[in-house]
Amino acid sequence: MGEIDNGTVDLSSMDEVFEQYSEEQGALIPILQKAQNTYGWLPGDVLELIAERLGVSPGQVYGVATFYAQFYLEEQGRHILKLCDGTACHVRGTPILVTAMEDGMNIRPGETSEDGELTMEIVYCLGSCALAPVAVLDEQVMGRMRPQMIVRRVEKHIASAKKATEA
Amino acid sequence: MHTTLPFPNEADPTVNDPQHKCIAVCMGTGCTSSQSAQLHQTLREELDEHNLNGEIEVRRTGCFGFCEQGPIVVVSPGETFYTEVKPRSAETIVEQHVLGNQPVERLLYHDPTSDATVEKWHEIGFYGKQQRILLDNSGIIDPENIGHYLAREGYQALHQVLSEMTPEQVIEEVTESGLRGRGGAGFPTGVKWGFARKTQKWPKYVICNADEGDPGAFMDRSVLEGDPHAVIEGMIIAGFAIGAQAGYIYCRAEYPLAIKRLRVALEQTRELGLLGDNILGSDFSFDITIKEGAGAFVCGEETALMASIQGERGQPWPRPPYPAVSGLWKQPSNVNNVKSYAFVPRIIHKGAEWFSSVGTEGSPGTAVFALTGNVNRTGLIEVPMGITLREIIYDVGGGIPGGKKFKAVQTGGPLGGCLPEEYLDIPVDFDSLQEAGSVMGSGGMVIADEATCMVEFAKFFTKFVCDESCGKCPPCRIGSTRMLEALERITEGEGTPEDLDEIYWLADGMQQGSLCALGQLAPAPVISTLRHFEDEYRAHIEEERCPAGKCQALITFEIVADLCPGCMVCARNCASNAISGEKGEPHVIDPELCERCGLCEAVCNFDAVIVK
Amino acid sequence: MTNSIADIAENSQCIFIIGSNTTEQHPVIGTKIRQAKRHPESIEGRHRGAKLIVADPRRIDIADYADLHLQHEPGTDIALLNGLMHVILREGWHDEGFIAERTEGFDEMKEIVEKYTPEVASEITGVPAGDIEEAARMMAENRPGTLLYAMGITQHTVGVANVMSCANLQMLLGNMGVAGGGVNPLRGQNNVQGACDLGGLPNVYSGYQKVTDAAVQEKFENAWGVPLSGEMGLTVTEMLDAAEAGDVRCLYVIGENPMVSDPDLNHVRYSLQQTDFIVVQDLFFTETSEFADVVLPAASFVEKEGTFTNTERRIQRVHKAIDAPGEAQSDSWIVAELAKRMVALGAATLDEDAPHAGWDYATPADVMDEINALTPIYAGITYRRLEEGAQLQWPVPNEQHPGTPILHVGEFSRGLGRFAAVDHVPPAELPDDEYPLMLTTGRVLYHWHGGEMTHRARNLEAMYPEALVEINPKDAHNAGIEDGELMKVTSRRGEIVAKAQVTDRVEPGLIFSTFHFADSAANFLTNPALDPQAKIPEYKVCAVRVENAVAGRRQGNLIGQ
Amino acid sequence: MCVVSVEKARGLQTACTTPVAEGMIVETESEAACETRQFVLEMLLTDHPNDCMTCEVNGDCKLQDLVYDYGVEWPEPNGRRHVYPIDPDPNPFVFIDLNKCILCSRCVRACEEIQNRDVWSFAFRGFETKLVAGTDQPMLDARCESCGQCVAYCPVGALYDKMSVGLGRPNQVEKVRTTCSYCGVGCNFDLNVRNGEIVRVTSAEDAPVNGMALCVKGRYGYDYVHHRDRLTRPLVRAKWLPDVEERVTEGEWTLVEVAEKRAEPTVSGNGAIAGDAFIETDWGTALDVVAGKFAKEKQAQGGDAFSVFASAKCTNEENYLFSKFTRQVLGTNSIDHCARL
Repeated sequence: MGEIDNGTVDLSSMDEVFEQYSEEQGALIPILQKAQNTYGWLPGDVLELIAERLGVSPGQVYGVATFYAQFYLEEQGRHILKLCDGTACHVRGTPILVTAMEDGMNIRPGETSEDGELTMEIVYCLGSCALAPVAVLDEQVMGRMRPQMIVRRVEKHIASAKKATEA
Repeated sequence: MHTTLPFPNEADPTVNDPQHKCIAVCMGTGCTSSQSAQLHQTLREELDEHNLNGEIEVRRTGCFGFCEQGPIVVVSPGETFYTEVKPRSAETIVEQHVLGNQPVERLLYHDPTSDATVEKWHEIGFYGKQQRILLDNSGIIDPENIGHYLAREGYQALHQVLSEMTPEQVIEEVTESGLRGRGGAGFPTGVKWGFARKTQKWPKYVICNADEGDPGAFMDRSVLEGDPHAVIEGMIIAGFAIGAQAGYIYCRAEYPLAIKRLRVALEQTRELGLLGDNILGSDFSFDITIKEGAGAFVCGEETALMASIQGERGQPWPRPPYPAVSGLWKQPSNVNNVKSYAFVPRIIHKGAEWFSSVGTEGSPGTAVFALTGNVNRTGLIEVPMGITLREIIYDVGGGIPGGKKFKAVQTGGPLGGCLPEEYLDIPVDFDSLQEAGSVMGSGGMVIADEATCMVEFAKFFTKFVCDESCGKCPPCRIGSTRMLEALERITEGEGTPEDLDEIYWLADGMQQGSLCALGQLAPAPVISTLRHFEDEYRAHIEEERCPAGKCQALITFEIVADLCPGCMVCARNCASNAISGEKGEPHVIDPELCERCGLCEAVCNFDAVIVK
Repeated sequence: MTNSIADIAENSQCIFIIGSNTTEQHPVIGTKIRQAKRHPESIEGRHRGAKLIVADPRRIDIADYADLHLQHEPGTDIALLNGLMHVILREGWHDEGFIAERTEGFDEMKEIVEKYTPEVASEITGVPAGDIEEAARMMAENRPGTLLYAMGITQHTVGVANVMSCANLQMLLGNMGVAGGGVNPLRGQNNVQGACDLGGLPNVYSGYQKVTDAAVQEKFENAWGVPLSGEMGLTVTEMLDAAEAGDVRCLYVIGENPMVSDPDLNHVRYSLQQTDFIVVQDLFFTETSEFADVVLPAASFVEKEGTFTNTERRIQRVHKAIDAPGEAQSDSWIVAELAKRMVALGAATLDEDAPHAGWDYATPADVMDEINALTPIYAGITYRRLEEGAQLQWPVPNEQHPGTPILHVGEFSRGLGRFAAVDHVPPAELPDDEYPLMLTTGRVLYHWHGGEMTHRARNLEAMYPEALVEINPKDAHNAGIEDGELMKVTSRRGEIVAKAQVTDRVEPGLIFSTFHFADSAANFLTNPALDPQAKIPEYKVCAVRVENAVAGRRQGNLIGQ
Repeated sequence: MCVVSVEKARGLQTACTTPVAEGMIVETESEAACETRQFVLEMLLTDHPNDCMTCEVNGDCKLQDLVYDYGVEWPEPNGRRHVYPIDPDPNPFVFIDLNKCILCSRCVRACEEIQNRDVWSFAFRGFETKLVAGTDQPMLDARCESCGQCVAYCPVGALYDKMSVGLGRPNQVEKVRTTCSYCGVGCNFDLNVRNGEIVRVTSAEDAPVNGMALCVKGRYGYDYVHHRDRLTRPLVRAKWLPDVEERVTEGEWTLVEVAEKRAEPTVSGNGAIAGDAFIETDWGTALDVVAGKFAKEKQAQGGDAFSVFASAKCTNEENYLFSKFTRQVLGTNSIDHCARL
């Protein structure tokens, strides 16, 4: 039985969210979205709090949170790389980008690197098909990616972010 | 039949003035991905520097459709069309074109098929066979400026509906136009509205399906980003027609820009009294809420979509009862696609006859496609129904790049089918595509060239369905996995002829035994490729050979010594250390060590790595 | 119960639970109430979504499902009910037609209730006045409404007045004699209803025929062939007092365990020690058996035939599934054997011509025949009908009668329904400086009564292996008690040591304990003060103090004697 | 499985949701419907363990019945299957084997719609869809109140009564309908008896009060009847018995140590049995002791010397007899029971 990792989180940040959706019917999904914006993922404590405040069962919240691809039930890397494998990107080379990342950074789709820096995931279509293949690193869209570029771009991005925090 | 809205001063007539001085910068997702926002900013700064900001407008527009060439900039008067404009080119545009009145040659579009440089927007081949009636505002107006939409006769239809028409007349007009649902199934929109109108139960809901989930499709996103008011106006009219007071737009969360533009547009309509209580002084009240999806393809299915709005797992419900009788919160609901709603104001304003004069008898109007894949000009296109696939691929799309051969066109997304060359001359409309074994779908059109392995292609779609199956019906939940396994066996060289029988059997069971379109249509890409490319399947099974050279288990890589300059890039990238050779000397791949990942082929700048 | 379980589940629009931890003590009724409350459409498609109001000093499980939880202080039920009635009268929500046609005593009742403004009621009960108003409105707007209660209402020195007060409320709303209405006591034990129905009470023969009624006495004398006493017998608590005084010399205890279930166990122990001869008949060697002279092994319910009567007066069959272990025998066999032996010894002289004098019964059906003949409310309940699947709720006056799912339809059994004017009287013992906390007692889901059975059901015991005392975090903090630590609870009568369960299910000032565990049974602490009429002890309120028990003093149950 | 053919309708319709209309022609066993059912069953079997031989519910399994009725052959094991740990949940009542779960949602609905406890739900999606308690927690942490309703509704062997594992399959037990011995609700259920032992309690759909519902005590609290503490012979204090030492020595009676808390030893240093030691005797002796003592007291004191505690746990007939015994034989009305306690 997969226990959820209940990292300690400040639950009071959710008060505002509940306030905002107090009148709205069927607000579970937007509340989960806001919670994920707040914490970066959905800790077990937060799921239980949402269940309690919405008067639904924890199971329903968990069922919804695991149904939708958007929600993370595990802590994510500091940086997130999304590789689009929509049809257009697929025929234009996303699989080879995955290979390049696997070989170059030793990370597989759906995984977070051991140092917690990077999470890589495959997504279906970001709607930027004309720029295929597309990768999104944090918020930054990178079109027409090539295998030799992607590893470099990701490494550079992580390194400069590290430098910025250290400074 | 011309009516005046109660706020004539809000309209900004400059959008209709060909002499208006304007630099239009595309701010669709495609172009913003290529830094068009910075470009817009730089252009403003450049103009500032020359004190021209009051004289020349820098306009943020929606998608021009030619996303591949983005960022797109159009300078007016004159509609000079610039492509792939980098922020650093802003200075040149301002100094050379605006001040010097001299088009910037190097930024103009160079047509690879005709080898000519094209200056004007509408002279580009990409637009030649297009007929933009749904996208007629995209690229022209600033989608965040309601004044632009109003100047383009926006909300005239709504005004007309509220002041002159009964709900029944609206439904009749839409029915008359022959508009068929653009979400894929092609059900007549007017008839659907009629059902929802007939149900005597309130409240009722108008729902816009903007959960564009097909991989390789972005039509709805572009419409929402480029012309959000058209969708909103269509929804309000639908609300009036069926007797609803509330609407929902269910939009993919992956489309943050579309959501932002919708929010801005909704705010503006509320301010002008076009949404809310007593719209335009009538006794009709209506408002719209945006619901963001959370990443589930199945929520594009209307009942799953409603379950998701209710905050539940996006699992479809059985129909009947249909949404028109019992939908969202068990109330009568009308679900249409983004494009269907966006067509409505145009149909009301210009008349059913005008609309049905475009396209074919069975499928009036235009079709919007996201043309992508192995084609020269990719992007968003709008063509009249009845155009042939060949015209789309070769005239609009400019053919197959790299001198490769066309192999198949895939329409309808993961629930559609693949058509080979012999179908290129069929007309594109709901019925013809279905007859040919594919579907219109929501508008994804992906071109595959000869280097595409059709078995692998089918496997890709099946994998997608496996990932996106909601898990409710065993035929889809388990059947899609078994289908994927059969395809995996084939691509790994372990397939048997019986696997093909199993695929047909699984396809039939999934189609019969699944509740929703996802399960029912999921086998379509496999079955259509199997039907049209059986030879390729058999080559995998009987000869253990992948004719397209894609399936790793069935190919080997070699380096052509004559072409290899010994640059060492492949050796550096090879994770299994299978490539050896001295710098400056041709390299060699050790087939024993090679894992056939294909990275060497992808990184080689000299095409020296080949597949055997 | 005046109404039946299914009727409440399907028809009540407002369910008012007071003094019943329904989901733990009558779990299946609790389930049905949750269904009635939660589902806008029941599974069969009827309109549901009943309102649910729970009045209980603790935040019990079903309170989580309620529209409104009135957390009143223990022993203030009358004040709460009078407050509700005050609002109903003030707003004119009472059922005037029903009151005029079917009841008497309204004016006297009204006079008392008038004093209980929501503010006055709030002052006594601790329930916000606004909640009292809201509850009254909910009851008025959602009719028919039902009222359910259990020991939380009866186990007080004002138990009878509490019950009458409940009846007042339901008559005021016109909720009597209708589907979905009624005053419904939930009976605690599987056959407590049957034991009462069949004469297991000191004041009545079977079917509530009074021992003091000469005609009744004559009827039974003729039937049993022996002169009978016309005086009321002793109640359980009186028996122990009489034993202590030496008046009662022999106790015959059948399937009961007063050494766990009676109040003030130190007193019970003393009384039993004083008794000359005690016979205990049970499945197990119980705490009471310690004091027995003879212990007789009885058969369990799976080892015999018979009938049980449930809380809604429904008579149902019990079937034998297996043989009793060893030489254990059914209680009916044992008592019949004793009777025959005593008659043989000349202890009773029976008129052999009397139709029901003898003790030769071949089967329980033979006993039921005798019950049919002598008990009007059971007259039509025969094994033949039960085996055929008839669903019978008494009264069933003859063999053609279909049974009575709802009582008091059209007319009360006494004619007019009587409003009783009842005033709030505080519990017999309230907290003071020496004993500053209030103790209330009850039960938990996994155990049942004295625990003779559930402690020996291995997984029930595993789920709840030791006594826990619920205490509010504030009080726990004050007493230096952490969750899970042993705490000592002391009253004027004794002390127990048990693990603390620190929880906000109880308010500050109140602690809760069960009596399921003999070693730390709450009944060492409880007050034996009785309701003057029903002779029911005040289990629900007594004054105690708590302290952190020194580690290692687990067996502290008898220290305070 | 609920699909049927409706004339003129496109494809198969779900029988449970399609409203009946005037003139509608429905075929429940049409070729298309049967083929689809066969397909669904075969799909389920591709991800189901083939272990009916050892399965608890063999012979009482809806999946098994349907597979048999529709003549489905067991498919070749070929492809991915779920491998879940068997009985991973620490609760003592519900045995879980998700490998057998067909995701029919009956347990989810039983818990949500009938029990209103919402313990079960589905998590994840597609082939990964999985039945979970709460947020994939142990059941008891997910507010489970151990009513066993989910087990009662499970059509296969995915949820089963843990206490009954290995003790008898449906065709090996005799079912005896009875009424519960705990609270006053009066639930009916079936005792499952095998070789003179209660091995399981199962719901009886036609139970008038409770239907399929039971609580934890009713469903899982039956094993006390087999507890080793059960009394099997009458016990009498030595002081009431003649010739105790002799008959104990002869083995006719037995000295027992049931009273653990007794202060003094039951046997003194010289081997004499103490007067308050309990002796396990025969019925005749015990009944004679009681009847004799009662008769003597009645003669001396009259009926007022007696008080009888009747029992709310005994049957109606027994309580009637207690009442009759008290009043007719002992000559007093002092009979009461713990109705008030």
